Amino acid sequence: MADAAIDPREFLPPDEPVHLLDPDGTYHEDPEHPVDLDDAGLRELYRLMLVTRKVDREAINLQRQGQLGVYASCMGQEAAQVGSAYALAEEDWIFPSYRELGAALVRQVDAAGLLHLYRGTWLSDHDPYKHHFGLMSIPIGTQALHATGFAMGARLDNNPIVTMTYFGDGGTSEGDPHEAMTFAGVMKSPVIFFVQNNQYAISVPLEKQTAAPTLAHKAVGYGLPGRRCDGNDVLATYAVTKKAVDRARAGEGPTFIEALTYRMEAHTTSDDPSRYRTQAELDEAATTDPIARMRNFLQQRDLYDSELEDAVEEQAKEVATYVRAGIYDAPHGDPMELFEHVYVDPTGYFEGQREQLRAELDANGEG
Amino acid sequence: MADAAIDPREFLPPDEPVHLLDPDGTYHEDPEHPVDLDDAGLRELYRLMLVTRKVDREAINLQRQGQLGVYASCMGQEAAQVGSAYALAEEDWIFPSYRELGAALVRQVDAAGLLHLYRGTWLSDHDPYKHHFGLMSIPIGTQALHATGFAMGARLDNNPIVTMTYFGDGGTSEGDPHEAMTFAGVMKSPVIFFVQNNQYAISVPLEKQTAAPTLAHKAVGYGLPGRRCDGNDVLATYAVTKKAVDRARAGEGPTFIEALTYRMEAHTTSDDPSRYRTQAELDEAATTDPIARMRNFLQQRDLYDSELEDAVEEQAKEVATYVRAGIYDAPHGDPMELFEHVYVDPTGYFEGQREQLRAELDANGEG
Amino acid sequence: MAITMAQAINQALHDAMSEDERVLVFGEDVGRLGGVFRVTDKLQENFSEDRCFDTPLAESGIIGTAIGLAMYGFRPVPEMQFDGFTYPAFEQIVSHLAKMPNRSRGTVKLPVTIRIPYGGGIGAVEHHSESPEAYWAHTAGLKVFTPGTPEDAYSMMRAAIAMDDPVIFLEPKRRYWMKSDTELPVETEPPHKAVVRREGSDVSVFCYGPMVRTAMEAAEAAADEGWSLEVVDLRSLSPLDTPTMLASVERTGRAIVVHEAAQTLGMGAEIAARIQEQAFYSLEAPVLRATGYDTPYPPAKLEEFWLPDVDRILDMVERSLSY
Amino acid sequence: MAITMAQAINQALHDAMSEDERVLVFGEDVGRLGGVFRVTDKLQENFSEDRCFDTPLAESGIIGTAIGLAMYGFRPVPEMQFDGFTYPAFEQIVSHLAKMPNRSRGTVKLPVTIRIPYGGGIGAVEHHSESPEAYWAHTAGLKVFTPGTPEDAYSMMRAAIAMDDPVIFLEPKRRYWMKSDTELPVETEPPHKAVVRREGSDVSVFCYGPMVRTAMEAAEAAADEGWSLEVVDLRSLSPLDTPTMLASVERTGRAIVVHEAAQTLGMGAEIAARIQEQAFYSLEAPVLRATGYDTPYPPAKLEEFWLPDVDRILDMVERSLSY
Ligand SMILES: Cc1ncc(C[n+]2csc(CCOP(=O)(O)OP(=O)(O)O)c2C)c(N)n1
Ligand SMILES: Cc1ncc(C[n+]2csc(CCOP(=O)(O)OP(=O)(O)O)c2C)c(N)n1
Ligand SMILES: [Mg+2]
Ligand SMILES: [Mg+2]
Repeated sequence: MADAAIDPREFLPPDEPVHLLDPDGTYHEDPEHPVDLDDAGLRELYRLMLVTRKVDREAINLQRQGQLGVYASCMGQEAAQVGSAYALAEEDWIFPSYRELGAALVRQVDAAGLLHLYRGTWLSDHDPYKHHFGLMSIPIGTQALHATGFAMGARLDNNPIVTMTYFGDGGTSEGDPHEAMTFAGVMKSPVIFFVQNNQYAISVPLEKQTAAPTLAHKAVGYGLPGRRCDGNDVLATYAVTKKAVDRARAGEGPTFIEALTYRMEAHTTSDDPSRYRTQAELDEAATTDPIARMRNFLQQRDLYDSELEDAVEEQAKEVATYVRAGIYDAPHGDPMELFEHVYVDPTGYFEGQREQLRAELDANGEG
Repeated sequence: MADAAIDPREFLPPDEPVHLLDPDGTYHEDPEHPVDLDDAGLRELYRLMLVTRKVDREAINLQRQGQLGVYASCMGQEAAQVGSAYALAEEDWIFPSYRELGAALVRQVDAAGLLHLYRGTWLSDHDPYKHHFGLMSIPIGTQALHATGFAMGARLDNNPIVTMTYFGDGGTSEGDPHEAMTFAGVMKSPVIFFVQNNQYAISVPLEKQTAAPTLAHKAVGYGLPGRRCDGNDVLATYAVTKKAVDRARAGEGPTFIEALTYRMEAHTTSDDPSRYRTQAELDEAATTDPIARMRNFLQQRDLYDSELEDAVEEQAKEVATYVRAGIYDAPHGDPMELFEHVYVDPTGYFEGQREQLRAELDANGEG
Repeated sequence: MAITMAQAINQALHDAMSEDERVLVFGEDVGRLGGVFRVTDKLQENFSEDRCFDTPLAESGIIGTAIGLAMYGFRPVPEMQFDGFTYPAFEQIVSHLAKMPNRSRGTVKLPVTIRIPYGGGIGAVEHHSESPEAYWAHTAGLKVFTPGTPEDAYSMMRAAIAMDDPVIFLEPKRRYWMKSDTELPVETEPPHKAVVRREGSDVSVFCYGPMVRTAMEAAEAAADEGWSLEVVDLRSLSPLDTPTMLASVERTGRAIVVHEAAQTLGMGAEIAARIQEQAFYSLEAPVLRATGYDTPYPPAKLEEFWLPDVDRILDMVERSLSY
Repeated sequence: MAITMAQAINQALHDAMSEDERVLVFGEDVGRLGGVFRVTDKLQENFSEDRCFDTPLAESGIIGTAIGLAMYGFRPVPEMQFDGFTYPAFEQIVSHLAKMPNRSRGTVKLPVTIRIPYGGGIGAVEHHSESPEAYWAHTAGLKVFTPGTPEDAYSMMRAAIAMDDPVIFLEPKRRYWMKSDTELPVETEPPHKAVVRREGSDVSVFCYGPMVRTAMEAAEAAADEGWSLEVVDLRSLSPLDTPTMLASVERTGRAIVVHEAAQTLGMGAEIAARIQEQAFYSLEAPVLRATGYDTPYPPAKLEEFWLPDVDRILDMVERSLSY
C-alpha cells in the first residue's frame, strides 16, 4: 500500500506571497527570490508595462469607436504579465488566454495582428511560431493543456525549452487546467501555470469561485510547487517566475504560480461592472497600481528621469499608432478565404458551396 | 487584494492515515476517531463484509458461466465500502461508481437488480429512491457531480441529509470530480467524496496517475478537509467517515476521504492483470485482507464464534442464491420497452420506429 | 406593450419561479449581473440567492449538479453562457441527462431546462456564434426547442420548465432585442408543434429560431418576384413535427430548409431525409438547403458572407422552382 | 496470412512508428496492457515508453495535450478507450482540434489521429457501444474515417497518420476479430474514396464500418430473393464521397443507408439529403434508412432488437422496391 513518500511541504505555498516592492517603491531584498537584472533590465520592465497600458487604452478607444467588436483590457495586470513573460527565454513558449496583451508585447508579437481577433478580421492573425506565442484562447482554461502537451513534446525531444500558460482565477474551476496539472505533474513537463488572480471571473468574485485557502494551494494536489506573489509588483512576478523557469529548464518539472492582482477595467468592453463592484473597491485597488510602484522604485534608484519617460512615451505612441493603423477601418479579406485553411487537403469538401458563395459575391458586385 | 484568510492546516491530511486495527486484529484507540458501535454493530460490519465477498464471488462465477457480460469485483475493498456506507443514516444518499457491491449491500439494495446492469437485462434495475442509492455510473467520476447537486438540493431544502459518492484513484484525474469538489466547497454542500485508492486504474498504477503526495492532498485546493485512512481497516473507514458525516450534517460542509486499499481481483472479468502486476504484489496484498483482520479483532474481543460464522455463511448463501436466481438465464424483457422511458411525454417521437420493431418481432415470432 | 425576446424570457423565468418554488436558475454571472444578456435580470433580487445563484466557472459542474438537483426534486434551469461553451458539459448532457430516465426505467425524472443563447449575426468574437443544435437533436432523450418570436420565447420557456423531460432551450441571441406588441403571460401552441407563420403555395420554407424572421423577410421579397412562400417555424427540433412539414409540402410540392448551422448533418439533412421518405410523390423538386457552410464559424467581419440571408434563400427558391 | 482487423491496426501503428519517429501513441492503458482490445500490443515494448505511454484518466487531457504535442511537431495518435468516453474531450475536439488550423490561417497544422473503438454488437455494458460519428461528421475541420475490412484498417490508418489534417478514426469494435487473408503492408484506395464492394442493379446500399459485413450478408440473402444489391462502403464519413454515391444511385435508382447510430441526424440523413438534392430525377424511390432507433443504446440483451441487421435491411429493400 503506497504511502506519502513525498514531503508535501515543498509544494505548499509559503504563508505570505512574495513581495519585493512596496507601493512607495521601497525594495525588500529576498535571498530566495533574487532579481538578476541590471539597470537596463529594470528600466525595460517599466517600459514594457507603460507601453502595455497605453496600447491597452488605445484598444479600448478603438472599441469605443466601433473599430473592435469587443476588447478585454489588462489594465492593472501589467506587472503580472510583463514580469512573468520577461522571465522566459526567447525560445520558450507562451500559451495565453484572451487578456495577455502585456505578455504579447514582451514577446514583440504584432499587436495589431493579435487584435484582429477582437476586430473580427480573422480569428487570429499573428504567427505563433515566429514569437513562440500561441493563439489567444477563449474557451476558458483549455490552453493549459496545449502548453502541457507542448512541454511534453519538448521534453521528449530533449529540447530545454519551457512553456508558460496564463489563465484566470475563474479558470482554475474548469476541468482542463486540472487535467493539465495532473498530466504535467506525472510527466514532469517543463510548464508553468501562471494564474492571474484578478479577483473576478466577469462578475463572480473569488470567494464564489473556490473555498480554497489560496489558489496556490491547488498545486499540492498535483505534486507541483504552489507559489504566490504580489501580482502588482513586477519584480516579484519576475523573480518568482524566473525561479520556476530555471527549475523547469533543469528538468525538475512544472510550477503553479498565483499572482495576486486586480482587474482595473471592466471584464470586457461589453461589461458593466457597476452592477457588481463599488467605486470604493476600485479606489482602493488604484492605490496598488503596478506602474506607479515601479516608477517609484526607479526614482529611488535614480534610474528614472524625464528622458526615460519621454522615450517610453514615444515608443508607446509608436506602438499605439501602429496598432491603430493596422486596425482602423481594416478591410475584411476575401470572403472566399472562408474555405481555405479548413483542411490541408480539402479533397471532397465544399461541393457546390464555393460556387454558391462566389455567385452571391458576384451578384452583390463584391467578387 | 484577498489573502489567505483561512488556515490551510485544517484541510491537509495528517501525516499518517487513520489506522485502528492491525492485521492481527489488535485495536489501537484513537480519541479523534472513536468507534461508536456496540458489539452487535461490530459483528454487523463483519457480516456485511463477508456477505459482500461471497456475493462478489458469485457474480464472478456468474460471469464465468456466461450469465453476466462483465463484472467489476470489489474483492479486497470490502472494508472501504462497508465501513463508509455503514456510517451513513438511512435517509442519506449514496452515488456509486460501478464497483460498489459492498456499499449496495449495506443499503440492502436488491443485488440482483443491480447486477442486471452487468447482465444487460436492463441498464439499471433497482429503484434509487427506495434505498437512497443512485444508479451505478460508468463514465468515470461523473457521479460526483450528481452527489454534489443532490446535496446542494438538500441544503436548499433544509433537509439534514448527507450524500456520499464513491470514485477511484483514477477518477481523481477527471475534470468532473474536480468541478464537484469546487462546487461543494463554495456551496458548503453536505457531500462526502470517498475515494477508494485501490492503486490501479485498470492497468495504470497510482504513480502514473498523479504526482500528488497523496490523493487526500487534493482536498485543500477546494477548501475541503482531506482525510486518509487504512482502507482495509473497517473500523478506520467507519470512524473517519462517521466524523465526516457528522460534520456535513452539522452544516460544516464536505469532506474528502482517501481510503488506501487494493483491488485483489482483475479490473473486470475482461481484464488480464498478469500483464501489469506480479504475483508477489498480490501475495503481499493478501496479507492485509480486510475480512481476516476484522475476524481477528472479533476473536480478540470474544465476539466471534462458530455461531456467527455459520449465521453469516447462511446469510451469504441466501443472498448469493437470491442473486443467482434473479440473474441466471433471466429473460430479457419486451423489446418494445426500448421506446419506453426515453421521454415522459413522447409525443412526436419514434414515428414508424415502433411499427418497424413490432413488425420485425412478429416476423420472427417474438412478438 | 412592446417587449423584447430577452424580456419575454426574463418574465417567463420570473413567472415560473413565482409559481413553483422548486424552479432554480443558476450558471455563470446569472445572479448579481443578471446574465451577460440580462436575461436573468433581477431574479436573484426577487427570489433570493438560494433560487438564483452564480456558480464557479465550470459547465460540466453546472449540468452535473443540475442533474443532482433534479434527482432531489428541484426543477433546475441552468444557463450555459454561450453556445460555444456548452461543449465542456457534453458528457453530462449526452451520457447522463439524456439517458438517466431511460436507464432507470423511468424511475428518475430529470426536468432540467438548459438555456443556451445561440447563433451568430451579432459580430461576436469566436466561440460566441455557434449553432450546436444538431448535436442535441441527434441525441435521443433530449428535447430541443427554439423560439422565433417573443411570444413563443415566453410560452415555450414556460412549457419547457413545466415539462418532466430534459429540454435544451436554444435562445436565438441575435433576436434578443426583437420586439413584439403583446401582453404577458401569453400561451402559444405547444412547443412540439410547428407553426405556419405565413401561408403560401409555391415553396415551403422550414426555419427556426434566428432564421424565422429572415425567412419571413425572404417571403416578403419573394412576393415581389411573384413567388408565394409558405414559412413554417419548426419551434421544436426534437421532436420534429413531421406531420405539419408533410402537410405543407403536400400543398406546395417544394421545400427549402434554412439554418445557420453548417450544412452537413445540420437539421436540413434530417428534414430533407424525412420529407423525401414520406412525401416522395409530392415533391416536384428536391428539398434544398440554405445554410451556413461546412467551415468553422467565420470571424465577425465575414459572418455576413457565411450566414444564410434573404438572397441565399431566394437563390434556393429559384433553384427549386427551376425543377 | 490471416490477420484480424485488430492486428492490422496494431501493425499499422507499428509500421507508422517505425517509419516516422514523430508518431506517438498514448491514452489510457495503451502501454503495458496494450490496450483493452490489445490494439496497441507491444508498441511500448518495441518503441519505448517515450513513444507509447499511458496517461492519467482524463480524455480532455489526452486530446488537449495531443494538440500541444502536434503544435510542437509530433504526430500524435491518441486513443479514446471507448466511444462513450470521447465526450469529456468534446470541447478540445470541437473548439480546438477542428478549428485551430483555420483560426491560425493554416499556420498551425494538427496532424492528430484519434483512434476510437465504436459501435455495438459485442454485448457490452452501457456507454461502450455508442456510434458518435454524426457528432464528428457535422463538425467542420475534422476528417472521419472508418474501415470495414482488415485491409482498409491497415491502409486507412497509415493514410490518416500520414495526413496533416486531424482525423477521427473510428474502429468498428465488433469487427476487431474479423479476419482476412492478406499480406501487410497493403495499400487500398485513398480514404476519402467510397468503394463498391459488390455490384448490383436494383438497390444501392450505403454502409460503413461495422455494417459493411452486414450489408454484404444482406446482399447475399437478397440475391436469393432475386434482388440485386449494390453495396457501397463509404469508408470516409467526412468528406463523403458524393460522386461515387451518385454514380451508384444513377445506376440503380434506389438507395438505402445502413448504420447503427440513431436515425435522426445520423449519417443516413445527410446521405439521403445529398442524393435527393443531386440525383433527384434518378430516384425511383425515396432513400430509406435501416438504422438504430431514436432511443439510447439499449442493454446488451436487447441490442439485437435495436441494431440494424440483415432483416431490417431487407425490409427496406422490399419497401424501396415497392415504389
Ligand atoms: C468554457 C468557457 N465558459 C465560459 C466562458 C465565458 N467567459 C469568458 S471570460 C469568463 C470569466 C473568466 O474569468 P477568469 O478565468 O478569472 O479570467 P479573467 O477574465 O478574469 O482574466 C467567462 C465566464 C468562456 N469563455 N469559456
Ligand atoms: C470517462 C471514462 N473514461 C474511461 C473509462 C474506462 N474505464 C473504466 S474503469 C477505468 C479505470 C478506473 O480506475 P479508478 O478510477 O481507479 O477506479 P477502479 O476501477 O480502480 O475502481 C477506466 C479507464 C470510463 N469508464 N469512463
Ligand atoms: Mg479573473
Ligand atoms: Mg482504482
